[in-house]
Amino acid sequence: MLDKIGIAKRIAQELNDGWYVNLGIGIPTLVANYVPKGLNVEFQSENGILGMGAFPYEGEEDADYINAGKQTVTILPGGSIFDSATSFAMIRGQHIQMTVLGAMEVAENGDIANWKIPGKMVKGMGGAMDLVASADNIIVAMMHTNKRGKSKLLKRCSLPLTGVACVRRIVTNMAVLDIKDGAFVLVERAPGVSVEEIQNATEGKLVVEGEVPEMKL
Amino acid sequence: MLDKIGIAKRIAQELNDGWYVNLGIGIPTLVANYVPKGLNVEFQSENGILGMGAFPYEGEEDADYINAGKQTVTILPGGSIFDSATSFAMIRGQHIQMTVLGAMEVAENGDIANWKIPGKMVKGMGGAMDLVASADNIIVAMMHTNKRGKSKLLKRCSLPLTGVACVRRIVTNMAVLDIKDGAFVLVERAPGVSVEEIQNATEGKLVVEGEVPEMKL
Amino acid sequence: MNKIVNTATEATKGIQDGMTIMLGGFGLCGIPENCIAELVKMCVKDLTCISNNAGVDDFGLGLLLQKKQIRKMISSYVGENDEFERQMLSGELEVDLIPQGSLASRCQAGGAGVPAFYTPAGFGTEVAHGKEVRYFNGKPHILESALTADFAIVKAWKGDRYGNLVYKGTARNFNPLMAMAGKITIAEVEEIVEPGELDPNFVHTPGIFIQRIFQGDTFEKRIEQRTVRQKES
Amino acid sequence: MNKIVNTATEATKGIQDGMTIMLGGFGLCGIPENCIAELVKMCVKDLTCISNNAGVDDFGLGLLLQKKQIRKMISSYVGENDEFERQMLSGELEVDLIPQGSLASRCQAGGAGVPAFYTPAGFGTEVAHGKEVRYFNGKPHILESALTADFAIVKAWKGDRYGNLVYKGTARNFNPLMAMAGKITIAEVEEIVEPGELDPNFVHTPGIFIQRIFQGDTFEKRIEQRTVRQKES
Repeated sequence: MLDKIGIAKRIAQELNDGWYVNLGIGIPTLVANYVPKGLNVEFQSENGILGMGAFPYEGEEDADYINAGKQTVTILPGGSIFDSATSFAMIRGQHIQMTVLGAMEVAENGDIANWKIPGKMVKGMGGAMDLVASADNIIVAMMHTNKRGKSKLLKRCSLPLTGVACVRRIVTNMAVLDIKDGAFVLVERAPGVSVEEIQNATEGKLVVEGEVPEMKL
Repeated sequence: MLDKIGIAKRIAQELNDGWYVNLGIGIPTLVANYVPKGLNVEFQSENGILGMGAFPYEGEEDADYINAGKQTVTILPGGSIFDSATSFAMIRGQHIQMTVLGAMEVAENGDIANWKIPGKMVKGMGGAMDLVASADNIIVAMMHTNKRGKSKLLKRCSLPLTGVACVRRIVTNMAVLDIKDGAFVLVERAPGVSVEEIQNATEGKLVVEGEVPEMKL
Repeated sequence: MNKIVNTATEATKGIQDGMTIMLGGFGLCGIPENCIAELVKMCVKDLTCISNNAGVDDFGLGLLLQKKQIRKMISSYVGENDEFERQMLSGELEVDLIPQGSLASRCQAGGAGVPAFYTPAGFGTEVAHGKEVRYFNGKPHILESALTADFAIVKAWKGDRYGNLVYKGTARNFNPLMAMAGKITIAEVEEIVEPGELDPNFVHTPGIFIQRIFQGDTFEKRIEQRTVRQKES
Repeated sequence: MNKIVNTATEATKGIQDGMTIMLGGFGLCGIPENCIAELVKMCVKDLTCISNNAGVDDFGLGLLLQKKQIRKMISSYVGENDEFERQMLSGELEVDLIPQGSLASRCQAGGAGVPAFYTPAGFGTEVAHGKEVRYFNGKPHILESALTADFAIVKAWKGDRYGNLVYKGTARNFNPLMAMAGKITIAEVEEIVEPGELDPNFVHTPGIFIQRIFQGDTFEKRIEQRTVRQKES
């Protein structure tokens, strides 16, 4: 079973040299810390940064330099700043090679819900709807089940959707799964997690083909 | 009868303090030379300048600073440079208070034709179609008749249109005329030109109301 | 051209109950704090505010929400404001949540005289309700319309009397887009400079989009999430 | 990231007969002269070129027209090129003339993933033939579609190995828009600078839009209309 850092580390293995990547708030943000050595990857923050760097040193934080999570950040040499329309031109125009975001629910057809619980919680979709509607390579980072132990990989999303049939891959604390032909295809197991445990924690249709390898972190 | 400079001078009287103005190629360009003293007016060139200044001094011309007529120009303090999309955002978004352009034909309903003679001459519309489709205050600067003495103020345009029912005012070598209710309304006569002469040079419907004053230049 | 006014009071003259106001900023970054404080003082109400976020409870647009001066919010993300969520869930506040990229492009379209455009964002979601769907290259898109405002209020770093603006860092965000979309656009800046001091090649917002500009009295520039690392010794 | 290639030959690798190429520039200002010279050398033909103008007879895209390498031009104004007019009127060259603002916005839309938008430009004219007309606020608009290209070629003043670009003066024009709309975008620059030398706040084209960048050998930067005034003595 992985912790959040494990999920981030596994997602970092998806990166390729020269890619531009948008990381959502939460677990996705952690991915930036585990870029494999030798890979050049640029992180985009949809509020208007390309080439986002580490947090500033204490005392050097500047209110005018934040990321989409409203955290103070720095910008790397070779980075750039732009307005929100240009930022979403990058996203909508498919100039970003990989998008990682969290989810409350994912359905077996690739639907995703992550912005609203009717009557209870409404934070807004932020840039998520633009991201999932545009990108080919959408990776969801989330726990396999919710706090009450219920599966978050469903036949159908019960919550209002963020996007339709858009998720390509899901990395959870238990497994790596791809969306293919209306099912979750099991790609890898988290260390020490059995296929049966994953099956039990997955409400939607799970496809298991042959021997499923364990992740290497 | 006015010459080209006279037409430009008369159009310059249309300017108001604080206006942003787009001047087309030809006679309209001359208007910049006759801005009434005390008026602050900024000239936009649709290739991406606001605050266009005079021609550069000899030896100081720079190929990277041209206007929409491809002439070398300078930029004034307080000016700015932008891309073509932003430039036409200014135009389409009605941030420009006055547009002056030339025409081959104007019709009594305000139609204008100035970009093409089928089978003979095709220069293209450049920015003219965007300008006339967007602005409220379109002023046409042209000779009243063409080289063969035929009226350019017509019942209907014979050439392919640049824009429909968009011209507000026309300043020619003979007169100032407004488009109103499907007719050319005579506003002013050029010095020494009679109403009858204007009538004879105007093919479209001409409305003459009361005494028509002579221009003051 | 001289668009300089002396105070936020002068700058916001004419803003009335029931108007639609755009306000730049992302989170608390690049928000027009001086004008927001002025709007609180003016007690203007029934506002429709177009802004990516709604501030926090006690800063930014949160100040107007506290005083119930806002009738309707058009935003993309409001997760940082408890009072906002309370007013929305109770039905006191009308809310139109729209995807962030659509919000940005709708403001830009409003300023650019483009009345509507197609975007893939929001297809198949609540956002698409009542909107035209059309397929381009086999992919579904929805028709989104331009946004404009009676007043747009933006915050910039430096500006001159022509209204030319430059922004600093990510305080740029929605500001240049909203600057284009106001019938009247007000810019509050940290510093007014002489014409010519801003390099024409690197002006972010050409002055044509700005009607009034003033130097703000104070800028608190509150940080929402102060994240830092330690210097290695 | 290192997107630097050494020569125009390397930069234009992969450009083939029949492709659609966008080329920045307005008149002869800000055109990618080195790549155009290379395209002539390559003898690549049947090109569809999207460019605001078509150069003059013996410079810019005129060079490709002379060699009949262009099958179709998409432009807004071609008045400076006699050979162009001849080929067009004789029917040798297919030409799609579109309003300049629509051209700019269509390239921008192509780069921004907006497949179509409404504009008032061209309503009631030849440009509107076959296009959907829709009224917004009582005013007629036509639906214009996005433009993209197999290759976009832009010319900038300075750039770094990340592909970040800055333009000088009105040589900016269509370049930043077309830079966004190429499947592969090539930037030729007067000077390659080290990362960090370009102030991130004042980058015109963020590097994400650029796939290849090189320093041009020579820039003639020919002036089309040399207009000057005399110094008063």
